[in-house]
Parts: sequence; C-alpha cells; structure tokens
Amino acid sequence: MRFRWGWAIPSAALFALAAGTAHAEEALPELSAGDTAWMLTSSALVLMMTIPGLALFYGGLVRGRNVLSVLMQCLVSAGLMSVIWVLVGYSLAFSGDGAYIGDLAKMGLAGIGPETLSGTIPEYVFVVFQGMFAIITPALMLGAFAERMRFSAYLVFITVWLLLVYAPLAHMVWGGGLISGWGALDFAGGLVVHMSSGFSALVAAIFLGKRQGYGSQPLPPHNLPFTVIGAALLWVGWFGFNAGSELAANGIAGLAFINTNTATAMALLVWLAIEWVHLGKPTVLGGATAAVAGLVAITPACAFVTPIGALYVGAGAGVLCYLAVAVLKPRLGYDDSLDVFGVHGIGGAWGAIATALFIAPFALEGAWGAQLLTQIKSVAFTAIFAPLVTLIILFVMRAVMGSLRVEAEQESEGLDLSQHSESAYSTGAGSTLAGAFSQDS
Amino acid sequence: MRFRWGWAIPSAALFALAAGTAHAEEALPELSAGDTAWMLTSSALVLMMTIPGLALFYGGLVRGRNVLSVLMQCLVSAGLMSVIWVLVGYSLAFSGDGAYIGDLAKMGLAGIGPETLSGTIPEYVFVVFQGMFAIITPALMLGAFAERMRFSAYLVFITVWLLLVYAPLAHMVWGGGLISGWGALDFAGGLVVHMSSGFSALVAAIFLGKRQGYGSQPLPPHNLPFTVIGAALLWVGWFGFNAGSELAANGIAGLAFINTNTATAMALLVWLAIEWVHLGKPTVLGGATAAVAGLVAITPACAFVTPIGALYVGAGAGVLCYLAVAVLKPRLGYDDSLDVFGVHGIGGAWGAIATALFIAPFALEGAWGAQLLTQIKSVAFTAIFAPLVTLIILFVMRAVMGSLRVEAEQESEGLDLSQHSESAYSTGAGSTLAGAFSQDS
Amino acid sequence: MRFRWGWAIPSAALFALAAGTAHAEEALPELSAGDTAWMLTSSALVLMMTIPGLALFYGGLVRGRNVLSVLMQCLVSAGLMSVIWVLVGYSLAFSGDGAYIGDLAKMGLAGIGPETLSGTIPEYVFVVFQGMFAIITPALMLGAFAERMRFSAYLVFITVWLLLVYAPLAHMVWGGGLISGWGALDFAGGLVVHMSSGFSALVAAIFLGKRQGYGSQPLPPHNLPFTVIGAALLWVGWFGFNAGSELAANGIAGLAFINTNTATAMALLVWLAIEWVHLGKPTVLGGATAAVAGLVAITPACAFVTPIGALYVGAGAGVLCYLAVAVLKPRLGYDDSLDVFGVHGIGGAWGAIATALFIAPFALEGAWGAQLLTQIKSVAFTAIFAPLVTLIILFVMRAVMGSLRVEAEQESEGLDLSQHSESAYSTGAGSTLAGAFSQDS
Amino acid sequence: MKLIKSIIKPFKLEEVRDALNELGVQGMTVSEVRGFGRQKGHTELYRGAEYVVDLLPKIKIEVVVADESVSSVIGAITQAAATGKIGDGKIFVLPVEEAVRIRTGESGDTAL
Amino acid sequence: MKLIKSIIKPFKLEEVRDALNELGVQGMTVSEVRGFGRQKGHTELYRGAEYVVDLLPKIKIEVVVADESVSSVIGAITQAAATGKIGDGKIFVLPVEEAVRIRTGESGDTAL
Amino acid sequence: MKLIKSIIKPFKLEEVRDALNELGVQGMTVSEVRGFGRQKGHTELYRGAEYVVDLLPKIKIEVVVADESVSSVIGAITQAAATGKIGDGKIFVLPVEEAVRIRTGESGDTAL
Ligand SMILES: Nc1ncnc2c1ncn2[C@@H]1O[C@H](COP(=O)(O)OP(=O)(O)O)[C@@H](O)[C@H]1O
Ligand SMILES: Nc1ncnc2c1ncn2[C@@H]1O[C@H](COP(=O)(O)OP(=O)(O)O)[C@@H](O)[C@H]1O
Ligand SMILES: Nc1ncnc2c1ncn2[C@@H]1O[C@H](COP(=O)(O)OP(=O)(O)O)[C@@H](O)[C@H]1O
Repeated sequence: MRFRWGWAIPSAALFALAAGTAHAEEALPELSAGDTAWMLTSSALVLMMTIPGLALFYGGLVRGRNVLSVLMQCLVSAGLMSVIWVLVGYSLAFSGDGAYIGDLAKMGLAGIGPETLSGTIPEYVFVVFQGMFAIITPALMLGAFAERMRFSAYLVFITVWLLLVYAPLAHMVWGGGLISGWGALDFAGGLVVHMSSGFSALVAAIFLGKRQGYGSQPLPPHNLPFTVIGAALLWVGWFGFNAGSELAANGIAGLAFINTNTATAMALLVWLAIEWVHLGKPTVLGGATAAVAGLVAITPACAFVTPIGALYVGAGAGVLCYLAVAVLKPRLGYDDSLDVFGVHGIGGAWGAIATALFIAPFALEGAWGAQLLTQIKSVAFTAIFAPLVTLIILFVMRAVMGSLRVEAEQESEGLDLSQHSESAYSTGAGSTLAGAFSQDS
Repeated sequence: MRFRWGWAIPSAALFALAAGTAHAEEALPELSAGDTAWMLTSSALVLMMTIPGLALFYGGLVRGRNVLSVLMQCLVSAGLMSVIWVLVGYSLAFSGDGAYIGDLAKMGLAGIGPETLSGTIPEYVFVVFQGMFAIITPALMLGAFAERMRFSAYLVFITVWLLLVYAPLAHMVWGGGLISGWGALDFAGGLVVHMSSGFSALVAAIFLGKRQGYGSQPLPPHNLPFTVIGAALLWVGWFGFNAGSELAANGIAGLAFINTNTATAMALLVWLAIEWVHLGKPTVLGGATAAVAGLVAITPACAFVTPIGALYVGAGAGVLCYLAVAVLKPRLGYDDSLDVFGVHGIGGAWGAIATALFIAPFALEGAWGAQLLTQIKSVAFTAIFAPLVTLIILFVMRAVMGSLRVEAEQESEGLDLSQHSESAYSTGAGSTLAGAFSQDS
Repeated sequence: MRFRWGWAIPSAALFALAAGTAHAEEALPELSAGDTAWMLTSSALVLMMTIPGLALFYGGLVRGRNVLSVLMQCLVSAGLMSVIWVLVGYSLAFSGDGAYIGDLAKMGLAGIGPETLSGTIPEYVFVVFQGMFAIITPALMLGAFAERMRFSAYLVFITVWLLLVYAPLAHMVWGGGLISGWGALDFAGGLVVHMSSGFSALVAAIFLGKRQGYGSQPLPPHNLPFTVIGAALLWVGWFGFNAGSELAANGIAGLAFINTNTATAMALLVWLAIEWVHLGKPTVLGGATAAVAGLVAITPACAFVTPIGALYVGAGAGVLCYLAVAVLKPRLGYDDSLDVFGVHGIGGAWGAIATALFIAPFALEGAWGAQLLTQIKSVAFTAIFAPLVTLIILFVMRAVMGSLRVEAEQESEGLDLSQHSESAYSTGAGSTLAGAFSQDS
Repeated sequence: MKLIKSIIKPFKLEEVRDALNELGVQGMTVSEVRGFGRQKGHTELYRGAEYVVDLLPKIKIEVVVADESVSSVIGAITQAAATGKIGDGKIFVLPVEEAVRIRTGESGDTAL
Repeated sequence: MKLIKSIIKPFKLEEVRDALNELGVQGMTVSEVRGFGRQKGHTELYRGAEYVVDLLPKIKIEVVVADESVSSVIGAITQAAATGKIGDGKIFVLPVEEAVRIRTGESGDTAL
Repeated sequence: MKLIKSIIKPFKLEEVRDALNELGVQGMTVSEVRGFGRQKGHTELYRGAEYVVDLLPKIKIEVVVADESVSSVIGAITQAAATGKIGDGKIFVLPVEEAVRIRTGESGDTAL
C-alpha cells in the first residue's frame, strides 16, 4: 500500500499538479474517477491472484489426490477472510492509532458510506482492496502444510492468524503503528504479506511434521501446466497488488508497475541460468518459481527504486530464493511442501532490505545508511513476531482441538476424498470407468 | 446497469461534486476518462465471465465426452450475440420508449460515433458493455440442457431468445419500459439476467427431457479444478458486471464492488456450513456453486444495501440455493444438468426481493413496504414472462426443425464427437494411444 | 498504438474538450488519471495475452510431451524481452528520429522518471505497455516451429529478432520512421506485430524443417480445453492491446474496443459456417482459431472503421485465414505447426489492407485510393523485410551454433524431457504410477 | 480355475458387473483399453484435415472363477454386454494354475 | 514359464518392486486398473447427492518368470503387498508357453 | 488358440498394427502400461532435486490368434517392433481355451 506516513505526503504534493483532477487550492481531497477506476481494477486483480492464480500455482504442484483440498483452501480463504475483514479485520488494521493494533471503531464498516473518501478514492474501495490482501496472505501459507492439514484446523488457523498476526502487522506498517513510526518502507507488503506468511508458514510446516514419504520418495507435481498458468496469473494480478498500492493512477503507480515487471523478468532469467549451470537444464517449474520470487522481492521496493534498481532486486531474488529452495531446504530437512518459506519468506526479507540498498534518490528522505538500518530492523522484527505468534497459536490450537493433521490413512487416501468426499478428475475422455458408481441417495 | 430512471438521478447529483471531473454548472455531461477507463475494464471483465469463466465452470461439470460442446456453446454465444447485438439487439433494448420493447432506430448502431456520449462515457462503450451481458445471459442457460441439445438447435434457440426474451426484459427494466416504470430496482440484472435465464432454462430442461442414465447412474463432473477456476473467474469478472453497472468509477461503484465480494463470501460460508451439518463434509463443488449463488443474489441489490446487508443477502442465497439444488431438484425430478434454475433462477429471485428487504436508507426513495411489493411484482412478472415465451419458442422450433435433441447414439457417444468431430483430450503425456490414427486427407 | 504522426493529432484535438481533464488553453498535456488507469489496465491485459493466454492456446495444441516446452517459451519471452526492452529495446524503437531505427539515448530508460509524461500518461506506463507488445510478438512465432527447436536456439533467436526485426519495424511504423512517413495506418500492430511475426514464422518453420511424422501421421492437440481457454484470454486481453493503443480512455478507445469484439465475433461465425458447409461439422478448434484470426485482422483497423466495417474485416479474416490454414498449407506442404502464418501473417496483411478498404469517413485524411495504395505498400514492405532479416538471422545462427533443431531422439522423446527434464502431468488422481520414482539426490 | 478376459463396450460395464454379481462373482478387475477390430472408427477434424480414429475405447474385465462357473459366467457376460452391433467385443478363457489372496495367503478357489 | 499377475494396493508398488528386484527379477510390466471386490468403496458428494464409488484404484503387476521361481515370487509379493486389511488383492498364476525378447529374438527363459 | 501379449515401445504401435493387419489379423486390444526392465530411465528435475524415473511408458498389445498363426504373428511383431536398442520389449504366448464373440455368441476360431 502507498505508504501513508512520511514519504507519501511529499509524493502526493509532487503529483498534485500533474494529476489534473486534484485542485491544489483545496484542502480536502476530492474523488478522482481515474484513481478510483484503477483501484477497482486493482482490487479485482488482487482477488484473481488468489483465485484462481495461487490456487492453480499450488494446486498443480500437489499430487492429484490433494488438488481439490488446495483449491478449497484458497476458495475458503476468499470466503472467510472477506467476512472477517468487513466485520473486524479492517478496523483492527486501519482504524485508531495504537502502536501495535488498531481499534474497533470501524467494526462492520461503521461510519463508512458510499460518499466516504480515503484520499481520492471511496473508502469502500480502500477497504475491499485491503481485504484482497487479507485473503491472499493467509492463503499463501497453505503451501507449507499442503497435503496434510485438517480442513477444520485450517479454518481456525487462518482466522486466528489474521487477527493476531496479519492485522497487527498491517497496522504497524501501514496503519500508522510502530514500524511506520520507525520510517520503514514497505510499499506493497514485503513485511506485511510475504515475510509474515513465509516465516509463519515455516513454523507451521515444522509443527505439522513431514508428509508421508517425504525424503524417501518423490512427491512430484501432478499438473505443471496448472502451476504455470497460476504463476502467470500471479504475475498479471501482481500489477494490481503493487501498482495498486499507490492508491492512485499516477507516475508512481507507473513506476511500481514497470519495476514489478522488470524485477520478475530478471529473477526468472537468473534462476534459469543458475539451473542450467547447476543442474544442466533450465526447468519450467524453476521459471515459474523464479517469477513468483521476483514478484515477492520487488513488492516492498517497487515505488522506491528505478527500473535498473529493479533488475538488481530481481537478480538477488533469483539467487537467494534458489539457494533457499534447492540448497537450504534439503540441508535442513524441513518439509515446506511448496516452498513458501524459500520464496515468500526469503524473497520478502531480501526485498525489504533491497528497498534500501537500491533506493532511488527521489525516494530517499534521510540518510541512506539509516534507512538501511531501519529496513533491517523491521525485517528482524517481522522475522521474530510472525513465527512466534504463529507458534503460540498452533500450540493452543493443538491443546484445544487435538492433532491439526489428518490421520495417516486419510493422508494416503488423499485429502480430496478424506476432507471433502470428492475426486478432482474422472479419467480421460471416452472413459467410463469414472462413471462406474452406484447411486446411493 | 445503473438504474437510469428514478433513483439514478439523485445519486448522480449526489456524487456530481465529489466526482471531480463533472462540472455542476454544465447541463450536458462530459466524457470522463476515469469513468470510461472503468467501463472499458468492466466490459473486458464481463466477457471474461463467459469465456473462459462460465465455459470452465460448466465445462468441468460435464463428462469428458461433452466438454468441448459446452466450451463451444459459450464461445459461439460470444460470436453470435455480439453480432446480433450490434445489428439489432442494442436498439431493441435501449432505443425508443415502448413499454415492452425498444425500436429499430439504432439498428447497426446508426447515429453513434466515437464522439457520442452516454452519460459520461462514450456510447460505444455502453453498447459493448451491455453487449457482454447479452452474451452471458443466453450462455447461462446451456447448463440446463447440457450434454443433449443439438448444436444447430442451440444456435437458433439463443438467437430467438435474445430477441424475444432478453431484449424486451432489458428494455422493460433498464431501457425505460414497463418494469422501470413500476419503480422496481434491479441494479445489475437479477431479473434481466439471472431470473430470465434461470426460469427459461428450467423450461428448456424439462422440454428436452432427462439425459440418458439420469437418476439411475451418476453423471459425475470430469474435471473439478476447471469448475473451480471457472467459479473464480466468474467471481473476479463479476466486479465488472456489478460495479460496472454504475457506469462510473465512484462511491456507488465502490459499494457495489464490496457488496459483491461480501455477499459471495457469506454465501460460500453458509453453504459449506450446511453441507458440513447435512452431509458430513464441506465440498469444493459446494463452495464453487455457493460463490456463484452469492454473486447472483447480490446482483440486483449491490448498490442498494450496505455491506452488512450484503451479508444477509449472501446468507439467504446460501440457504435457498442449497435447498433448491439439493432438496427441491431431486424431489421434483427434472434434469437441470448443471443447476441453472437452482442457482440463477432462485438466486436471482431471492436477490430481487432481498433488494427491498435489506435496502439501505440512502437508497430507499418511497415507502419500504411499497418497494417490497414492487420487487415482488417484478419477480412474479419475470417468473411468468420468461419461461412462457421460452416455451413458445421451443414448441415452434420443434415444429419447424424437428427434435432439438441429439439422437440417442450421439448422446452416448458424446456431443464432442457427434456435433463437432473432436475429442477434448488425447491421453496423458508419454502416451501415444491418442496418436494412433490413420490420416485420411 | 495510437498512431502519433498524422492522424493522431486532429483526433487528440477532437477529444480535448470532451476529455474533461485536458485543458485546451494549456500547451503541455497534463497527466490524466483516467487515461493512466486505462493504460495500466491495458498493460496488464496485454501481458495476460502471452501468459497464460498464448501459452495455453499453443500449449493445448501440441502433444502432451511438448506442452511444457511451449509454456516455457512463452514464459521466458516475458522474462527475456522485458529485460532487453528496458535496457535497449524501447530506446531503439521509440527514441530518436532515424528512418529505420531509433537511437540509444534512452538506454536503460535514461532520463525517464516517475514524473516524465508521454502524452497524458507517465512515460513509464508507455514503456511497459509497449514492452508487453515486445513480449508477445516473438512468442507468437513459436507456434510455427513448436515441438522441434532447441531451447537455447530459441533464446538467441528471439533476442536477435527483437533487435533486428521488431524494434526497427516498431520504429518505422510507430516511432516516426519510414512507414509512418508514408502515412500508413496501423493502429495496434497489424504490420508491426502480426505480419512481422507471421511472415518470419513461416520462414523459420521452413528453415527448421517438418516435424517427425508430419504428413504421415496426425499430430493431434493434447488438450483442446486449454486451447479454448487460451483463445478466450487472448480475446479478453486483446481489448487492452487494441483499445489500449489509443493511449487514452476516450471515444476512440471505445470504438477500438467494440470493433475488436465485433470483428472477432464475425470471423468466428463465418469460419464455423465454412466448416459446416465444407467439412460437415463446425469445430471448437475452428471457432478458437477464427476468433484469433478476427482479433488479428481488426488490430490495424480498429480505430479507423465503424462497427459495421468491423463486420466486414472479421468476415474477410474468417474466409482468408480458413483458406490459408485448411487449403493453402496442405497444398504447399510446409509444417507451420500451429498455423502462425495462416492466422497472423495472412490475418495481419488482410487487416492492414482492410483498414483502407473499410475506412470510416472520420478517419480518412486524404484520398481513399491513395490510402489503399499506402497500405498495400506497407504490407509489401513488411512481407519482404521481416522474413528476409529472419532468414539471415537463422543462417548466421546455424553457422555459429550448429543445428537449431533438437536431435531426432530428443524430438520423439518430447521436448519437455529433453530440454527441461520435466513431465507435464503425472497420471490421473488415484494413480500412483507417476509416484513410482526413485529419488536420486 | 479360469481367467475370463472380456473386452466390452464401455457403457455396458454396469450391466455386466450386475450380471456377474447376481451369479455370485465377488471380485473382478477392470481397465480401460482401446480396441481395433471390425468396428469402424470415427472421423475427427482438425483445422480442415480429417483423421480416422480406429482405436476405439473399450473396457477390459478380468475375472478369475472356478472351473465349474465358467460357462455360466460366459453366458452372463454375453447376455449383458450384447447390443447386436459390431464391436460388442470378445470373451477369452485362459487357464489359471493358482490364485492367492494376498491378505491371508489362502490359495486355490477359496482365494477368489 | 509362468505369468504372475498380481492386483495390489497402489501404495504398495514400490515395496513389491523392491522385493522382486531382490529376488533377481529384472523386468515387470505395471498398469493402473480398478477393482471390485469385498473391499467397500468410498462415498462421494455431488451437490447434495451421495454416490458410492466401488471401483477402487489398484495396480496390476505382470511378471513372467521361469517355473522354478514361481513360489519364491509369490512369496515375495504376498509379503510385500500385505497390509492385512481387506482389499490387499490377489495373485494369479497362468501358464506361458513362450517368451521372446523383441530386441534380439531370443526366446525361452533367457528372454526374460 | 493363443493369446499373444506383447510389450512394445509406444512409437512402434502403428508399425506393429500394420504388420498384423497384413497378416490378416483383424482385431487386437491395446493398452498403456509402464515397464521396468534393463532399459535405464530418465532423470527429472524438481526445484533442484533430481529423480530417476524408471517406470517407462510402454504399449501392451493383446491379440488372440489361432494356433497355426502364432509363429507368423510373433515374427511380424518382432520385426516391426525392433529397434535393436534395450527396451524394445517382450512377447509372451499364453494358451487360450475358448473365445466367444459377444455380438453373435460364436465361439472358437471363428470368434476371432
Ligand atoms: N483377435 C483379437 N484379439 C484380441 N482382441 C480382439 C481380437 N479381435 C477383437 N478384439 C477386441 O474386440 C473388440 C471388438 O471387436 P470387433 O471386431 O470390432 O467387433 P465384434 O467383436 O463385434 O466382431 C475390438 O475392438 C478389440 O478390442
Ligand atoms: N475373482 C477375481 N478375479 C479378478 N480379480 C479379482 C477377483 N477377486 C478380487 N479381484 C481383485 O482383487 C482386488 C481385491 O479384492 P477384495 O475382494 O476387495 O479383497 P481381498 O483380496 O482382500 O479379499 C479387487 O479389487 C479386484 O481388483
Ligand atoms: N519378466 C518380465 N515380465 C513382464 N514384463 C517384462 C519382463 N521383462 C521385461 N518386461 C517388459 O518389457 C520391457 C522391456 O524390457 P527391458 O528389459 O527394458 O528391455 P529388453 O526387452 O530390450 O531386454 C519392460 O519395460 C517391461 O515392460
């Protein structure tokens, strides 16, 4: 999101004249149809990132007997988080001025109407745009514990996590709380979205334990084209995520847009080059993963670096996320099924630091070194806060609900059948084996 | 669509000052680049709802030997309806002031040029936005008679139906005709799009008869991931459908957007809860169906209720559409293959009534009770008009063209082969059985 | 792209008053949030055309053992072209005023900042919008040599081709060079994008030779639903491509949008009608191909004809591209695997000529006959320039790198395994054969 | 014991299974196959080119039964699977020397 | 020579293959099948309707071995594939009269 | 009658079918299988991890013929399917006691 304390104000002034619809002589901002048009579009794009984008990216990577469970977890995140966001989440994140969390003044969107503005856009649009972030962030985590978590445990987990991890972090970084007070820069969510989900996911993956067969037998993706489609839709939708975070259709949005594309492209090229040298072949899954890594890394930085800076941010993401996924993970031996930590945790942390490393002169307010230290401090804070709270949540959940994991037999049968009584595919066209049921009711 | 008679005018006035690009002192509206940007985007989103959204939603639900026939029917609706819309459809719906139908003054878009405005947007944009509605509405019906209608019969049916059911209803509700005169509220098409297609589809399903094996053997979906992708794209695209119907990028569009998301989310949660209690498991297909039901129900209401109201609209859709699909249909025994009536017919009717039930103070013009009666009256009218005309069309078609259904052998062979001489899939990678053809020409 | 020399200026003037945000009394254009909103959206839409649109359209048409190689080639085009575009491509195409090619003044986007405008939009947005064209154009060609080119050769080929064919043509037509000097009209890239890729692709297909088994055994599509989804996303994304090329959200953008839809629809109907008469059945693949042919043909013309004109442009595309694909190709015997020449080469050439044939009075500057001759001249130029340079590139590449084609055994094993060591699918749900690996490292 | 291997039309699977169940056959193994035979294939169209597909989808049912059941099983399958049109398929009978139930290690007819 | 045709639970494939490899069996052919039997199927839900799926996924392993190996192969498969639960599957032994290695034309036991 | 069961490389299917047709064999049943054998598998890469896939795609052709045709059929398949490289596959011959044409109920050699 457009960083609203500190840097945002001069930038708003900078573009006030150019904006055409803003009138410098007026104190209060007016609604801009152009900004609103872009934010409506961006909100739609960010939803598309989760469904079907992330759903396909993750869904293709699991085995065929678990694909529906992944799609379901994405879909239900859109359902559950949307409702919670309107009821309390938005208020906790964006109302009030606590250091750690907001207040309940805007519960149920109290006090907001069609005419209420947030900057130059209707507040409803701001609410729903932010709500789309609240949908994707918990859903990102599911990749870490895919193929083994009980559906009911997932529902409880993401609900509590939204309230105790996401809403506080969003408030601290974007809502005027602690971290924004430090002057940390996080344009579209390197800390709030990616580090928070990536580090929490790692904890959850370890807490739940490895999948059956992990290490002894490969657990290959069942449908790589789905994964590539998913990565492509993430790429497209991410323009709404990043350029939308300017909350306006202006030059900074344009910068965020081109940087998003450039860093992603560079991460992809670097990753493929490493694979080619290291493994002998560049892979499609590598390319798709690299694209997401680049998107993650540029997220906090996209409005603060030039396109040349974005090349460096992307290249760094390619190197670091590759190392995390292909070297670190096998060494440490945890089963982060779809590499949420390696891509979002590491990519997000790198992006937050790279924001200062490659910051453009026009975006730097104080001293370069000070900004770098602030970024590192905010990364460190998030790297401790998110997984710690997540761990507490998981321990309490296990104490209350019992094991968060499906039973061994359910796991080998697949989550689609055991959690949802469904099968994803009936065998190919022309076949009728799948029709060989007997109807019961 | 933004309801243009009655309520719309005060709302336009309300936002005139906030809009920035509107000049209160001028009588004539000017082009707003912001509104135009949003309407161009919305038009693209609404096409995406049909292709690939609806195509995948329905295509995944049929058996593998009929998936291409479903994709084809969606694709050809985009082809055929677009051409008819430009030639006569738009004029019949939106030109002239008959009570039941428009006139032919704008045949072939006569009199419209790049500089012609419709409100603050180019009329061409209004024409194409409305054209996208004329594409999806007939296509919605195909779910009811999927897996058994002749392709040629489909072409004739949707053509005649567009002219005799859709265009008149659009005129009556949005074009200044009968129903708008009653003061009925239908923001984005609860009556015009969903009830009209849902009730007509029911008639068509009964008229065509059940599929072979219906009742005695299950006819399971061949690719549920496709269905989930389709539902997701419908959800994303529906923002263009609903928020686009304001024809502007303003606070009402923002309200319509957040309501669309909120009601859909709530419908999904409620449906899953019912399934969990009733069947023991929440299903992915249930979630996807519920999302569409929520989207349908909020369509007429999205600019008239608050987000809290949208929760009720969505919850009602979850309950009622579940009952229609899982209880009513098996009891009555008709074969509405993909539940067009249960989702669009029932969801649309509920939404139109819920519009009055949960109407927000800022949207209510007269007395609450009067508005409720008006809504009920318009629902009743549509519930009679659409299926009646549809039935007449079908009887005449059968008299002229013979059976509208494929032959029994073609049905068991599948419509892909019998109607289009194609197979959707050649078996998995590495296989060559599918390549074992002999070339003929 | 909005044709910036000649016709564009009066049109800009025409809409200046209507635009609301433009102030006639000012010499310099200001940033329009509305125009910027639409161009951000359009840029995202154009990327969506390549990934996942084109990737799926082509990916579904190849055999299952080559699908990943096609997805990879699309993905890597987004990676490689984006980086090259920022580094030198944009400058070569749009900076300086050479007749044949631009200069290097804007290398690395030197001199551009968030406040730099290009017309009413930030130049960064213009750069990235044009960059999306530079991604899709080389990727279009891969359909011609699908299932047989080495991945490394592909990378070199598209890099050199972008610099020696695409950038010069973009400069000549849109950057103020030779062809724009003639007064040729090419709104969104009939010459620059479609003819250039289509004619070059033909040469590359012939240069690489036929696939194993071509002619003697059928090489059927492995997943037609993917192809239909791809065509649908191309259709949706093309609105950004064509209406975005106005670089503003105004009446001409609206005209381009409705024409795009109308011509595509008409091409689809005409192609299906021909198939029905000629082959006895209308096919889904025919419909999808026809849609793309219609989109291609209207590309150069979309801002210069009326919607009725668009019907003729689309009908012509349906007839001519059908003949090219179903009659010409088998007669001449070249193996243009996925019909890039028949659809893009022929469709683009037809569209460029049809631009003059059906030009609307408001778009015609000089004499009709003169415009027609200019169009023919620019078509002839492109039909010689692009394939000629392509041929030289291919000969040099072969001299330097050896055969551009994979080895025979790699081809029969499939490119997915031989180039990327991956398989697209593990067999259906419930299966474990695909899990029957042994882990190596 | 004999292995009765039948190739049938896909949509006849339900009926054959029911017929076998009625005879008291408790188990069988089914797979998807493709068959060449006298039955003509269908034509597919692909951008103007026509192909004849002559490998048709069939279902293979394998059931092992005790010797005394062979003729009744053949009779049941023949009746249930026949439509009278070319392509109805074949039944082949092969000798089986031994059968073992993996779960218990039982062998011979009791393993079936 | 004998053809040993076994129907096993899918997730047992790895173990059976390893057990056969240990016995020195160098080749085998595997396919996906579906089995009816005593093992109960599972229920699927589809918009409120419940279906029992009683065609369960199984793996068929076909391996041809010399006569003297038959009992050890049966033993190995039985041991590796057993879980003790219903549905573990069957082993059938059929006589094979000849085997040919296509590459070399060799026949008899040396072709295996 | 004999059942000739051959496992071949997938891309050889067309040639084998043509060779059998030339001999006058009118029907056959084909399925997709996977084979383990002496032929080495290929490596797949997955985010830095390497896997060896040693279950390779093969085609199984089952054709039942009269006793007198066995050797010519074996010869035809051997010739059409051989490439000389490891993995070309096997042919197994099994005795068949009876064959029935479902459509007509005919049995014996005339049922083929
Ligand atoms: N000699 C054979 N060996 C194995 N399978 C056969 C043989 N002949 C026919 N089949 C199988 O039986 C199926 C039906 O045979 P076909 O000749 O088409 O019809 P019909 O059985 O009515 O004479 C074929 O598709 C094939 O799968
Ligand atoms: N008579 C039979 N002929 C062929 N296959 C059989 C037969 N009986 C069982 N099978 C196969 O063996 C599998 C397991 O049999 P089932 O009766 O479920 O359990 P169990 O082997 O433990 O008694 C079945 O799914 C089926 O594939
Ligand atoms: N003993 C066997 N029983 C069943 N199938 C076998 C046997 N040996 C080999 N096969 C099948 O034959 C295929 C080829 O065998 P392989 O040993 O790789 O090569 P070759 O036949 O050239 O010696 C295997 O992939 C497998 O499907």
